Amino acid sequence: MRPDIWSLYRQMLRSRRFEEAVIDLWEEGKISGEMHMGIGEEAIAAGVVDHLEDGDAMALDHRGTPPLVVRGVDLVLLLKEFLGSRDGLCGGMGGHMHLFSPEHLSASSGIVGSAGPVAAGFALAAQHLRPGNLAVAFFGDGAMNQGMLLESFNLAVAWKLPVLFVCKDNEWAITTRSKHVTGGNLLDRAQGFGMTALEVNGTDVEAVWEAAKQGVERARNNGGPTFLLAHCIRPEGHFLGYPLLRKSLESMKEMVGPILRSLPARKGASLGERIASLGTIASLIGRTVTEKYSKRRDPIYRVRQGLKGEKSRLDEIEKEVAKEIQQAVDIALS
Amino acid sequence: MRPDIWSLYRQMLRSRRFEEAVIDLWEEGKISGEMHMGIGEEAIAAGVVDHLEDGDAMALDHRGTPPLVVRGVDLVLLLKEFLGSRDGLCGGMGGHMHLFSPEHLSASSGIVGSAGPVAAGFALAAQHLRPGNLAVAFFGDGAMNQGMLLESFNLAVAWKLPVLFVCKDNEWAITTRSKHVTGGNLLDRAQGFGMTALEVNGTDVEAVWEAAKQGVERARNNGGPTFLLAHCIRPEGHFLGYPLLRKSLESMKEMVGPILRSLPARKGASLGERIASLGTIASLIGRTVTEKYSKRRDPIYRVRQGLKGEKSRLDEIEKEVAKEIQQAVDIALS
Amino acid sequence: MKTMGFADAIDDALAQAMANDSRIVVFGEDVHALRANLFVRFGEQRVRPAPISEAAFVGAAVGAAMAGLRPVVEVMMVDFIGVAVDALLNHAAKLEAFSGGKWRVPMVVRAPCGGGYGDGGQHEQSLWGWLAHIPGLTVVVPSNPADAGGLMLSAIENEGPVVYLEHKLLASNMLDFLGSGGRKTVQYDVPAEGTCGPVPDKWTSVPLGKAATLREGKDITLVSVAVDVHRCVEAAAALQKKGVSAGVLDLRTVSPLDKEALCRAVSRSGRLLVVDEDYRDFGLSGELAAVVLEAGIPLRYGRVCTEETIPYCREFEDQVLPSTKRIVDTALKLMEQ
Amino acid sequence: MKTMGFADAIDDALAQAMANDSRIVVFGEDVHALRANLFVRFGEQRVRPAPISEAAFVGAAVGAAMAGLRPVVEVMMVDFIGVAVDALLNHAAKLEAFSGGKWRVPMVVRAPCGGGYGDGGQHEQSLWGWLAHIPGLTVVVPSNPADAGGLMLSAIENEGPVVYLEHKLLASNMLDFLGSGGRKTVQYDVPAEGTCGPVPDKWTSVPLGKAATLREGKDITLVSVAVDVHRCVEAAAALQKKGVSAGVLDLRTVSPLDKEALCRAVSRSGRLLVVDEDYRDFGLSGELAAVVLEAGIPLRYGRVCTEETIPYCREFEDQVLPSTKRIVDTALKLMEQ
Ligand SMILES: Cc1ncc(C[n+]2csc(CCOP(=O)(O)OP(=O)(O)O)c2C)c(N)n1
Ligand SMILES: Cc1ncc(C[n+]2csc(CCOP(=O)(O)OP(=O)(O)O)c2C)c(N)n1
Ligand SMILES: [Mg+2]
Ligand SMILES: [Mg+2]
Repeated sequence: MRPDIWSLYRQMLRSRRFEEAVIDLWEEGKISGEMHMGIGEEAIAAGVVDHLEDGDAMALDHRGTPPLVVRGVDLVLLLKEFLGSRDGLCGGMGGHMHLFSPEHLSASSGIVGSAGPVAAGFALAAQHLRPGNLAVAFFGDGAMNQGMLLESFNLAVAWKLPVLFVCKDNEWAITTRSKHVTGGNLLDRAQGFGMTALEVNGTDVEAVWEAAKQGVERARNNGGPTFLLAHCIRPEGHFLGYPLLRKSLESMKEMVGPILRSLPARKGASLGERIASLGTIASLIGRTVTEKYSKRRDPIYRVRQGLKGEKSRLDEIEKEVAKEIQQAVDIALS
Repeated sequence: MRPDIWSLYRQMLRSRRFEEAVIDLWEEGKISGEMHMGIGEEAIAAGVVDHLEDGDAMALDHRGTPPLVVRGVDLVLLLKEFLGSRDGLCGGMGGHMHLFSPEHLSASSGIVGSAGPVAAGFALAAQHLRPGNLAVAFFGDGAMNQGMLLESFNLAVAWKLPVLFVCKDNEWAITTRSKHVTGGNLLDRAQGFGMTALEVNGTDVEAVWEAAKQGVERARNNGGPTFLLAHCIRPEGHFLGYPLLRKSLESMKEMVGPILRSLPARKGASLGERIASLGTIASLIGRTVTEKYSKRRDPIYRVRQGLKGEKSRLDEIEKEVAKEIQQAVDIALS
Repeated sequence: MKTMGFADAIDDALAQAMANDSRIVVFGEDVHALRANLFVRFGEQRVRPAPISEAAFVGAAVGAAMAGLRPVVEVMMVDFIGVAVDALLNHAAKLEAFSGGKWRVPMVVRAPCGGGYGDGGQHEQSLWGWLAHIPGLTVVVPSNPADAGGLMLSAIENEGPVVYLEHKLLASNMLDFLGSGGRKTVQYDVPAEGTCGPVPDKWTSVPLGKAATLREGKDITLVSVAVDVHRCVEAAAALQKKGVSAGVLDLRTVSPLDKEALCRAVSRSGRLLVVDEDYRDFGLSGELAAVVLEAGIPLRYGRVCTEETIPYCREFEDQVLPSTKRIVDTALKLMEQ
Repeated sequence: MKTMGFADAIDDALAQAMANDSRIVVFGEDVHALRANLFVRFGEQRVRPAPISEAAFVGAAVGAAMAGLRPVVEVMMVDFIGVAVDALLNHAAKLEAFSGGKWRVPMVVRAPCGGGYGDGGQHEQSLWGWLAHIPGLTVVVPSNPADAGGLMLSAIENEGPVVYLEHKLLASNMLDFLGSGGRKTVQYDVPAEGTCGPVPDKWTSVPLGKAATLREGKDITLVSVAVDVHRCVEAAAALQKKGVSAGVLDLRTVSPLDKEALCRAVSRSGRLLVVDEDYRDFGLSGELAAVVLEAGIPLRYGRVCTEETIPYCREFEDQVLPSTKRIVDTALKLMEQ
């Protein structure tokens, strides 16, 4: 069986347009908290979630929007939750970092790494109550250093739990380059727990779909967990209003001022070390900015390139999705 | 440079005789708490600790006695601490699971896995204050499933910390066979964090010494951490008074009674599953008992076999060590 | 009515519940041995030994409970909850609120607690007040076999997360396993009524949040949980001889507190003495003072608690943990006010 | 005297200490960015970014402190201490006792805390009372720049473990980072005196365990820490207009408590109103009631605290967190008693 690129594309686009609407609402001050975008991860969400059925569960991290949109959670309920409204998905109590949909057995958490244990628990319940169902855990590369996630890998292998562990590797943990604080490589790390591990280009939705298929089938057939390492990008920075992406000059001044003052300060590290630190910060900012403006690894751009020939159909989907999102926003705000 | 088998043997014997004295005191009711023996691990303690110098640190688990004995901690202070005496190593406050010797930068903890983070901290201090010094972490195979230990592997690699992680693999976690709850193999697991990993027969003191040497040298030369997997045995069971090793009949009855009662109880698992559970328990008991009485993998027996030819010297060391321990006991009890 | 040990009562009530509800599963380290009877009767699928990964398997209990199971997850000692408490603090306890009340977490965390057998400061803590600080957690601490079984049933039936703490001085299997190790050469100050007592032939739930008045008193009210409930009863008898009428209240549930029972007793006696094996500061003992004051009841107040890290040495340990003597002395001081 | 922001004051005092003592190291997630000025001045060796492994690096801080360093370890938010609290509960806090007093752990855990900017229940907790329950931990919670810098110095100089909590509504960099994100379209109820104020030209330590009397009052004493100290001052002014003389006590250190200052104030006013952004039950508010009662001081008592999981919705959040209005209302009720 082959992936249906058109429906995958539609799902990716729904997620993208939804989150773009969220950006506007956030700018208007209608959304509080740390608003983490899933922009750049749409191919992973679409390629994985497309395989899920009734009774399957999802444990999400702080970027839970795309999987929930793709899974079919009501967009108005989602938006209203983001807006903190009484009739939002969680009555305004959870917000965008704590999204819960019992019908979809989907739960998110703002605690890095917690998706692993929760997914293991979802899978344990499936093993007892819903054989053939599975649980997916979505988390980032930074979470790969969180003990409870590592423990959950072992637990899933030892108990042969139907889990698909999906690591969305954007190479960042907030302002930290993951490779700078992470030993070895993540594929070996997962394999080290005796788990089958697959690596895929997370901006290629068809590749993700194919890889996820293997893991999902293994889980459904009582074959135990699978680790899926999906490489992606983080064009919007860690969250909206990310300092390293601020356009305004004064905010840049605010950031740079104290740094420059401490450069010549008496006592401290050698000038060499200080320059090195400055270099580190500069390169982080540079990398963040280029990542925002490079289309190259945008999963949606990539699909469009592949479907260039079918412009009219692309436009049609574009229109339909835009309409769907606009309607959701209108209702949510009314 | 080659290991001095005679001094290694003497250290192993000191630890063995010391712990045998502890067994007697425990039987007499003079020691409380969960008394965990290091009997069976002497080759690991001797082979690793022999490489340590002033300024090197040790983070120990609940079987901390052998490394401290080998490191040269005053035996009387140790014994008095076990006895809970006011002038014990820690004033009777810590006891045998919480042994602390600042002079030897040695600390133990009863929290499984905590030796990893603490050793990482010791190593960080060495990196800043005592370049060339290192920290050793001793822990068991069961601890390899504890998140904080796994995190500390990554931290040590990422920060290039001078740590030697020593896993004393006796294949047990209390009554649990580790392989039953552990995915993959421990060497791959450690390597998965980008750490050099070595495997050694932990009952062969010379092999341990050679392997430890590599790790210690790497650490001293700013080469980062090393993982050493040392296989050993647990002849005394998890701790003294271990139920699976009780000789007394009534205690066996106590254990077996409820089990047999629940075998035919109405409602529950299929008879097949119940028999399987019984089988599991039986095999655990069997394994525990055979392990106690098989000399084959006793590290001290092994050295003696190798040195058979030099009986008189062996006897001499035997006498000297017996005398040393007896004196320590006499003083501690006086 | 039959008589049963404290630990047997818990497992017996658990077995009854498991026989009637296949959604109830037990997992934790060494449960195949610690709960051998359940392991044999219900098989390895439902009584599952776990790796030493408390953060993962307590977190998994949260997910399992969300997805339809009713897990009874064992932490070998409450002291070890430190490595797994995020699953309670930020997940189990918060999920109902986060989901706007749509999703609940019917799980039980079962953990031995308490000291008095020389196991040292990392293995003898109580921590019930510490855990009760977290909104959304129910914390149960029984003091006798009948309550132990009945409260286990209500813990399992509860739709929210429950921390069920069993005191190791009352659970004879635990005390034998961790303390005496089959030795006849060691003694512990074990309260007989707590370790063995009458239990119903068929278990029925003991309501959460209801204290038990073990003794009425018009001069002073002694309030406690677990082992110290029995120390209080002993102290009350001693005080009687000195002409002091002391009442004893067994909270049974630390959270939610039975505020009525507490206020009723204290408004009558005018004096509250809290006996708490958990740490003194910022815990149960202070909360009880606040509850009575909030009710506008004037009172004289004292507390006998654990004030520092518990020493290994049996002699020091006895001085640090609450004792009948300390209760009596403090009560008499309070009487002078 | 110059004026400085709350967050700048902390980093400035830290920089002064680091310049004078090379044993002081800072590590935690993203410290190269969050403490960019320290990172540039002292270099990556001493200001070291960490993986998201709180259990390992807080545990490593314990070992580092034991072996001669003076680590200031950062946990990005106190809410996340849940994954690392074993290092405090069973190690940092217990080591001095375990070693018979021979070994101490001079470490500082620095963590932003508190809410009021719509970050939800897993990111706005206070937990100072929860941590203070553990014997052996010092817990510091400053309410203004001068105290923030001075208490950071004493935290670093302290020979035992200190949890240093900086409120995110006072630390403008944190509030900008987590809350407004550079937006002009959002407002927060930020107490001006807390976020910016006079500081000494050279930092000197503010003693641990000493409260600050911000206002004398003969009718009622309002006691609090951090942001709510300023709410209390506001409330006291409002109460003044209603003819109620309210004193305000800023504890500054939650543990050890300044019992004298507390008892002195309450014995004078006869009324204690605790305002605590941490959870109400089994925490700071109850402890203060117990301390006053233990001193034999009769009092009327009330508390305004966070009673449940903090909601995401700004409107609900404002109702759940303590507010000037709730303080005034509760104070007036107390006056009627
Ligand atoms: C236990 C814990 N520690 C720290 C944080 C703060 N934090 C939130 S997101 C984040 C980075 C996570 O990186 P990654 O897992 O790669 O996800 P990404 O944001 O890159 O998608 C951190 C450190 C947290 N929420 N929980
Ligand atoms: C965090 C934690 N969980 C559980 C325990 C209880 N416990 C003590 S020793 C032990 C088994 C440890 O196994 P291993 O690490 O292999 O060491 P061994 O006893 O086999 O030498 C367990 C589960 C503990 N002390 N700490
Ligand atoms: Mg990432
Ligand atoms: Mg082992």
